[in-house]
Amino acid sequence: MKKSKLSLLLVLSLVLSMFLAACSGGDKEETGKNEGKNNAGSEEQLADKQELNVLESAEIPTMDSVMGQDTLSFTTLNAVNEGLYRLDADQKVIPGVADGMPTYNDDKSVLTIKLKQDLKWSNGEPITAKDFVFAWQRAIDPKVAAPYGAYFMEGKIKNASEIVAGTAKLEDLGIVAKDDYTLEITLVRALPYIESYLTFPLFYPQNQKYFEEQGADYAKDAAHLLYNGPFKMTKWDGPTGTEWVLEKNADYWNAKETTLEKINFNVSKDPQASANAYTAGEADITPKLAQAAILSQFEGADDLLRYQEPSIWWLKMNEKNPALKNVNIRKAIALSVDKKALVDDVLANGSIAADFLVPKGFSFDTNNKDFRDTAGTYLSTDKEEAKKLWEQGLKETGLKEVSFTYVGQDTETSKVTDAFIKDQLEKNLPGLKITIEAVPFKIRIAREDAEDYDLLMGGWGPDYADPMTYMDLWVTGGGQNHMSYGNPEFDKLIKSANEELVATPDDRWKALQDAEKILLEDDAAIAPLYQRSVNILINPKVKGFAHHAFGPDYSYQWIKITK
Amino acid sequence: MAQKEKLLEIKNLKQYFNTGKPNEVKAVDNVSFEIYKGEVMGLVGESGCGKSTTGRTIIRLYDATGGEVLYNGVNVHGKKSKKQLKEFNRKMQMIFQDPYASLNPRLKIADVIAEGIDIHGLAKSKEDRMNQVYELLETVGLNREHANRYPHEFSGGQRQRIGIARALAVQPEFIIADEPISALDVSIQAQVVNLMKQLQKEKGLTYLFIAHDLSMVKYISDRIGVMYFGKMVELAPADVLYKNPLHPYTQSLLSAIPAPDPISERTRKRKSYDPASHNYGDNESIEFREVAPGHFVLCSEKEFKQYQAHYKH
Amino acid sequence: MVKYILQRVGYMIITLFIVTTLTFFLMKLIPGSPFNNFEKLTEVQREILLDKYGLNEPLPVQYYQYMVNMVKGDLGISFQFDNTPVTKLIANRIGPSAQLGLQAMIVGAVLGIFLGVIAALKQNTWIDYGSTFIAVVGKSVPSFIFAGLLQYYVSVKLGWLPVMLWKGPEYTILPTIALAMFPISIAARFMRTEMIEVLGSDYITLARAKGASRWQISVKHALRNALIPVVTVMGPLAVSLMTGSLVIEQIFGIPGLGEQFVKSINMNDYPVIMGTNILFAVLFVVVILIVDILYGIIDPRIRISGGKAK
Amino acid sequence: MSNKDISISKDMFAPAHIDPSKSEKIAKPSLNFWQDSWLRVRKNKGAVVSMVILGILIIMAFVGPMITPYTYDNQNTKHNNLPPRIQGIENVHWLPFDGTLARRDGTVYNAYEVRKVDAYYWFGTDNLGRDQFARIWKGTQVSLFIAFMAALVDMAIGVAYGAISGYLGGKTDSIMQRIIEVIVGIPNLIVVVLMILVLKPGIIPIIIALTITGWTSMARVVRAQVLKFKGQEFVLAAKTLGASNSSIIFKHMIPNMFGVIIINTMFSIPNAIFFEAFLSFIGLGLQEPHASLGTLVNSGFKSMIAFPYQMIIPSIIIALIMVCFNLVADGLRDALDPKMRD
Amino acid sequence: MEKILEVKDLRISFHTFSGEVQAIRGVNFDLYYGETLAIVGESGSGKSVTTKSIMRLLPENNSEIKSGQILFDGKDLTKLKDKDMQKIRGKDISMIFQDPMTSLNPTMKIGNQIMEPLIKHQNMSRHAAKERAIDLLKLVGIPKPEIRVDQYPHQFSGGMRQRVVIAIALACNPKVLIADEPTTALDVTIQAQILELMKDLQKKIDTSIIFITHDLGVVANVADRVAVMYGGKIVEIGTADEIFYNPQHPYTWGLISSMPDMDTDDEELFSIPGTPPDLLEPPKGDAFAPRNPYVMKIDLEQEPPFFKVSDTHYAATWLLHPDAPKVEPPEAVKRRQSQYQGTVGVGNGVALEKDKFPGKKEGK
Repeated sequence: MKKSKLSLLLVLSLVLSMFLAACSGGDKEETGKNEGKNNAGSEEQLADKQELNVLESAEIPTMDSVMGQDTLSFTTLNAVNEGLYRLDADQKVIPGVADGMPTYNDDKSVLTIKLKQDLKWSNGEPITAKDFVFAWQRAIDPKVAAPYGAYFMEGKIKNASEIVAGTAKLEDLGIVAKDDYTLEITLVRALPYIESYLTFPLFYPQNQKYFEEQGADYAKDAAHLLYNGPFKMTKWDGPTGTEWVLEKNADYWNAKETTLEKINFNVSKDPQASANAYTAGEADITPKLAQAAILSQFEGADDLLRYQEPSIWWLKMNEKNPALKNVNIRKAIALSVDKKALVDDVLANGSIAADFLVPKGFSFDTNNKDFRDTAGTYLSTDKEEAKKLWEQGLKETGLKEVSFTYVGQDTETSKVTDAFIKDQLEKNLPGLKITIEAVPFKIRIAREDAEDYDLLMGGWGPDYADPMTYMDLWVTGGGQNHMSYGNPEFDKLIKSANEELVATPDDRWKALQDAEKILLEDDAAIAPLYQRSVNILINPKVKGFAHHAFGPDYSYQWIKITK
Repeated sequence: MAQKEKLLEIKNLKQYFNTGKPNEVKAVDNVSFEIYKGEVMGLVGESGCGKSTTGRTIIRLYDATGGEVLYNGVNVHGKKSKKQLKEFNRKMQMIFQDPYASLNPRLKIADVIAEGIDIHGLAKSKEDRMNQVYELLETVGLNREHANRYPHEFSGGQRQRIGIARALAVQPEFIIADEPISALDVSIQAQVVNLMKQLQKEKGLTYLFIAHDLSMVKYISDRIGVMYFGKMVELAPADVLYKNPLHPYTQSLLSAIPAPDPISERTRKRKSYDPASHNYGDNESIEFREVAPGHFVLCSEKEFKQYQAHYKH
Repeated sequence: MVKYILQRVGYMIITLFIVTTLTFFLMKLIPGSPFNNFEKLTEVQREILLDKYGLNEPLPVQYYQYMVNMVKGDLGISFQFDNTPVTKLIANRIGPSAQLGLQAMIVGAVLGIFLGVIAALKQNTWIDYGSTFIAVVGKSVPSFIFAGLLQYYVSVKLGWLPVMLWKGPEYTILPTIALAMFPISIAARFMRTEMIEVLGSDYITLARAKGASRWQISVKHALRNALIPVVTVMGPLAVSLMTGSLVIEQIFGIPGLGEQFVKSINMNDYPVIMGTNILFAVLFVVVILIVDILYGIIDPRIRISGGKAK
Repeated sequence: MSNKDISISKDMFAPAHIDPSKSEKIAKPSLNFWQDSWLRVRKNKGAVVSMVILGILIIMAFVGPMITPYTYDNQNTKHNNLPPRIQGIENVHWLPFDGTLARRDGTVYNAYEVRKVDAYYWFGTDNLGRDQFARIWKGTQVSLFIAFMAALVDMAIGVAYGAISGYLGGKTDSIMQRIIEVIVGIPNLIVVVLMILVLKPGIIPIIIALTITGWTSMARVVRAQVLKFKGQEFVLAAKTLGASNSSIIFKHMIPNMFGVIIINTMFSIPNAIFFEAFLSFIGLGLQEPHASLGTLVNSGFKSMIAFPYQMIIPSIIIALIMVCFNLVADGLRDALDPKMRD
Repeated sequence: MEKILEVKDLRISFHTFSGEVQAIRGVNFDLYYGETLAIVGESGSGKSVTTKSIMRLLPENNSEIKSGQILFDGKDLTKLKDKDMQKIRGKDISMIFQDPMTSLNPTMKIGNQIMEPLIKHQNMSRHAAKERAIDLLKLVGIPKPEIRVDQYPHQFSGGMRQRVVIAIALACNPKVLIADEPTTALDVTIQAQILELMKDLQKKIDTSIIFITHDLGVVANVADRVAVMYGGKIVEIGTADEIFYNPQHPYTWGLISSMPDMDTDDEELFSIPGTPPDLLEPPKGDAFAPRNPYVMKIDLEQEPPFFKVSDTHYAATWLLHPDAPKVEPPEAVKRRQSQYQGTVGVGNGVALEKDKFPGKKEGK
């Protein structure tokens, strides 16, 4: 029949039109973007409108600084509130509410901090030492169940563990308001990284009176919050809100340094859509983009801001599995993945191959030298060696063929990485069979907790600026170990770094570097893969954008928009 | 009428649909009659009067709401074993109205006809089965080439003959013909009716012939029952019913049939029937009464007397 | 009719009950904890958290509690969004989803019916093929591809409309079009078939015999009768648009329910999953009921006899 | 007025002998249902062409992965994200097989030359350097398998359920219908998502998830048909002959429903493919390195602008499958629909 | 008497899956003012197609008028534009269909359906049209028309619906009314009522009727003249009395004698053997030949022309050729013929009818 012939023709034209659409893919892009580099010279003229449009990839789960547990909450809190200290653009600790750096007692276990006077909350109440005491006590109060409370305070702040265990009262927590403007903080023992530690939003102040007035409504939306930071939140509907607005806080003690008047945030979960919105000029800053395909379009452009963040991705090997109990097999696995191809070809987003555990550009010794510069590299890709070790390991375990369950995450990046690793392992280690199970994040965590995996793709970002945030994960029976790894020698080094060596930073440094060597070179407990890069698109006219290694991702307060 | 052997006795048969619901339908309401061996009993009435339902209830396509059907003195509707049921299925068969719907379009004619043979195991071998099929086809005026064809290749009249062959395959004694000709063209109707008549003679069959076409019913039937709204209103030998209809509904029905005769049509007077015209009192018992031998009418005692008084012999 | 509606409402309640029960227990099968950073909590904190949300109770007790609260209109508190009641979460998010779904439905129904009608009237002409083409394309290409192409070409390349977000009428245009492709194709296909069937019916021939013009025939006689079966498909379709728009919501950055729902699933946020699920189920049965009633309004045979609508 | 032809010889008026049986003869060749249907389908060129295309696609789904030198899961990251290039027509620039890509600023370059790759990937490569040609046909194979399995399971459950419900009628029917109403009342997206989460993603769970609510439409259709046939005279005839219930259902009813069953199945196959694509989008699709059309389209979508071919080719295959199944189903409906007969 | 409608050499084909079906193969007839012409034939004989083609209601996509003219009021209906045809439909020529259950729009009130042609053709206001609709309902014998006018078709019984259809058909006092098996779907008692109604109304509004049926009883009841169709052609045409009492075509013989006579008891009915021809491949010669017991060689070779029997009576059978052997018609026909002789002798109805329809029949 005639009709059908035509519908076939239509089908063909559909096909054709799709091809045409494909071919006309990259039309001419508007040029003339500002040539200047980010963060470069401040001589340029400021734009009349100091307003910024930012896309975020998620909603803000909470604005209660005590309950915060994700970087977006931290970033936003960091913009609208201020703790004792904050990080500047160079990751240096600078005073916030504190009036200068703390003074220590002899063994550095007690800190005394003076607060700036005349600082006010956005409702006019003065900011006093009591506000800190109140917030800290809330953070450790088991009834509040602050996600980071115990994690951050236990074993560090005096009596924190006892309070959690119920053997001490809240008032016994090692923080005391000596007077309205003097805080005394007692630690369990000296912490070398305590100053940067205190920049964490968990330690921000909260006004007890206001908190109690608001009751259950506290921090439920922009109107039920107090601000003491460079910005005030003028629009936010609560955790479901996909749009929020920050405006300059004229009452901030350092308001003169804030140029930006207004920041509009919107949530965009689709990376391509975010890039599109950026291209169309609807956004000045995109969320972090990891997709090589999207980034490849901006490779070399001024818009692309790329930097390594101190987050390491690795393969965990569960030693419950008899094959993985064998160190040669573990080593073979660690050596057989072509990390260079992984970062250059697969991820292709500026990430770097990780032959180490403690990331680059993250922690520095007393001479301000990067941890990495003085430590070695371990487990660099060596396929020949891997094969040899593999065969040796098989011989030792008496196995011929091995199959592993590989738990990965269901994100796009994870899926690609997992497929690549599977291919690498199976190709380079004969007799190995990998089954990938890509699961949502929560389930990955659950399986990790239950040690229900053989290989698991995981990663870690730092909670504070010290190698320890990576090292103490692996102590025998440690809370994050979850792979039945244990080495008394390693445990001993960690323990000493935490205790007796605190006073001698250089020895402590050495101990940590030795521990890393044991973990990776001797035991190959985990197979580090890469250190991740952050890629965001940022309008070249936006100057003074600062990013941080831990806690909040960014600081917006130094941003200037040029013409 | 000579005393004949009763083949089938229908006693107070009731068939209600949607019992207990507001839309209850009394499709067959207390109907009683007998069918004698070797006769053709006609059943007429308007659509929806319950004549088809009566036929289908008799052959157990529906379970009767009440009453009984005695076949050779045995109640058909009593609980029975599978074997007895099969036996009964062999003796009683049915021919259907719609020649297009009554044959399974997916089966070859041979399989349509042989279905009964297969179910009842009447064939000794495959060859025997086919021979029986061929014989049946020839009986109904078709030929053996037709056995391998599908129903849609046949005309209405041919299909109806295949339907007859299917019924005959199990060698029944009694056939219910449910409006077997009403879907056929005039010229074909005669073919089918002639065939049925001829078969009756040859095989000594008994028919219950259900139709709304009174002229054809009269032609083929020995006795005719008239149904109206689920009730049998009149039952009489065919000639008697036509010459001497007693019930006003029968009269109205007969008066409505147009005859292929322009002259008589010019003078024909139609009688209309109004059920209210009976003017039955509350306590009058309306029963099926024998006004003259073999001539039953549904009437009250008063009407009964009137009918008897005016009966034309 | 009243009795019929009451009966339907009865079935609805049973359906909802079963849906709720089923999801409740299914969810408990999903591995993983519902709380963020659960692994970073101390034992004591975990216990407190679990107690707070009643997750330490035996399943039947939890189930009973949930059902009791649900009847009271309390759908619990979200795990992922600190202390936010599920009802509030849903209330905040349903607006854009409903608007988008409704717009897509209206556009889809109107355009689809229009396409179907003209295709039927101009059967086997290029108009017919054109509308069939749109219908087939709408059905064959996943909506996220439409969304992506529209976003890139219309907004980024041509700059005619905003790329994303949900801030005003102009922001709704592209998502509506992307989402409407499917209902357009379904409505067009059904409408065409039904129209052709109706146009072949005796009463249309009679209408022609009365001297009615083509226009009168198609509008006054055919449309209404052809619409009856189409209405039945459009009902469930409307719900699936509301629930199925999550893809579109994600691409266009629309703060809707579907997007939140997927996130809740990934976060094991049981109360939100349950709440959204119940909402969808309620929507579904209500829409079906409305369709049935609508059916009655369009079709006088059902309206008067108040009989079955199936 | 009357005789137009005067010169008719008298002997023409002699009685002619006509074989009485001849009038009963059927001239047309005997055709069974399938032959007849095939003749009807054959008239519908769209359906025939669709069948041919489907046939090619199905053959390619099995042969395709074998005719390229690459396997669907073999990675060569050095060759990743290469556009399609085919020997012979690589110099025909209006065809999208010349190995060129466009940059963001619109300049077109030959990716093979720039990256010094001396190979031909007919449909290009993906981000891991896997051959898209092999992956697409493998994916077609998987998608078709999922769709056919889902459709078959739907059919098996739906036909059995519908037939039982309709045939038994009464209370049983009404309870069984209520059950269907409940199942239909559960939004299927939710069921599918929950099922996949509980069962872990994979081919079988996807099939289970698809069928768990998918069979209801078939059950409804079959039930309606059974109800229709229950009153049909050929079924009544079988009953009067003493046929058993199972013989009535299987011999008389189901063969007559083949049309609707096939059509329904034909429509449910593309729906399953579509749904699988959707599952991939929300991250619940197949596990790497396995591919289905859904996962391919989805991952192609993620690189839509940079490497459009990664999305467009699998999209075209999906669209082709959907369109062809729809056209075949339409053609079959026209051919098998009893309304169109006689 | 004046002709109101002339059908000349009409040939219509349908294009189907299997090929071209020649449904109408050269039909000629006239319709006179005020008469009722019955067209009789079995299914597939082409009677419905003929009338639908007069109304131009055949499906456009697969039917084709191969040749011929339909002259109405001096216009050839086959050549009219659709717009012009709309002005004729429902006003000058209207139609009643076979199945009252499906020929009314189920979602439209009865009143509106009746009002439609009134508003369309007579430019009535809605109010006036409604008044007229109520009158029409009263005219066709529907009780309580004021209430019924606002009801929907499903609230009416089959007979009542057919009355409504008649009311619609008669709304504009058409010159020609085509009734396509209007009583076939009805019970005999209802049929009788409808037939009476139609005859009644014909007298009142003086319209010509083409009445299609396969029921000879109905024909006898309503027709002034009868055309017998077989295999897409008219095989015999004449006044009712001529056809019933003096049929000439063996097919008419078969038809008449295959109906049982209520007054006599024949042992066996006369039956026409075989099945109607397949119009996909119409047989050479006389389409009826394969079923004709009196078949001659010429029947298999050549189509018979019309032979004049009387001024009003023509039949297309070679048996009327002077060279043809004399054959004995079936018993039932002979009985009727003798009856007819008697009637003519008496000189009532039939003679009068002859005056009414002067013999100007056109054969071929």
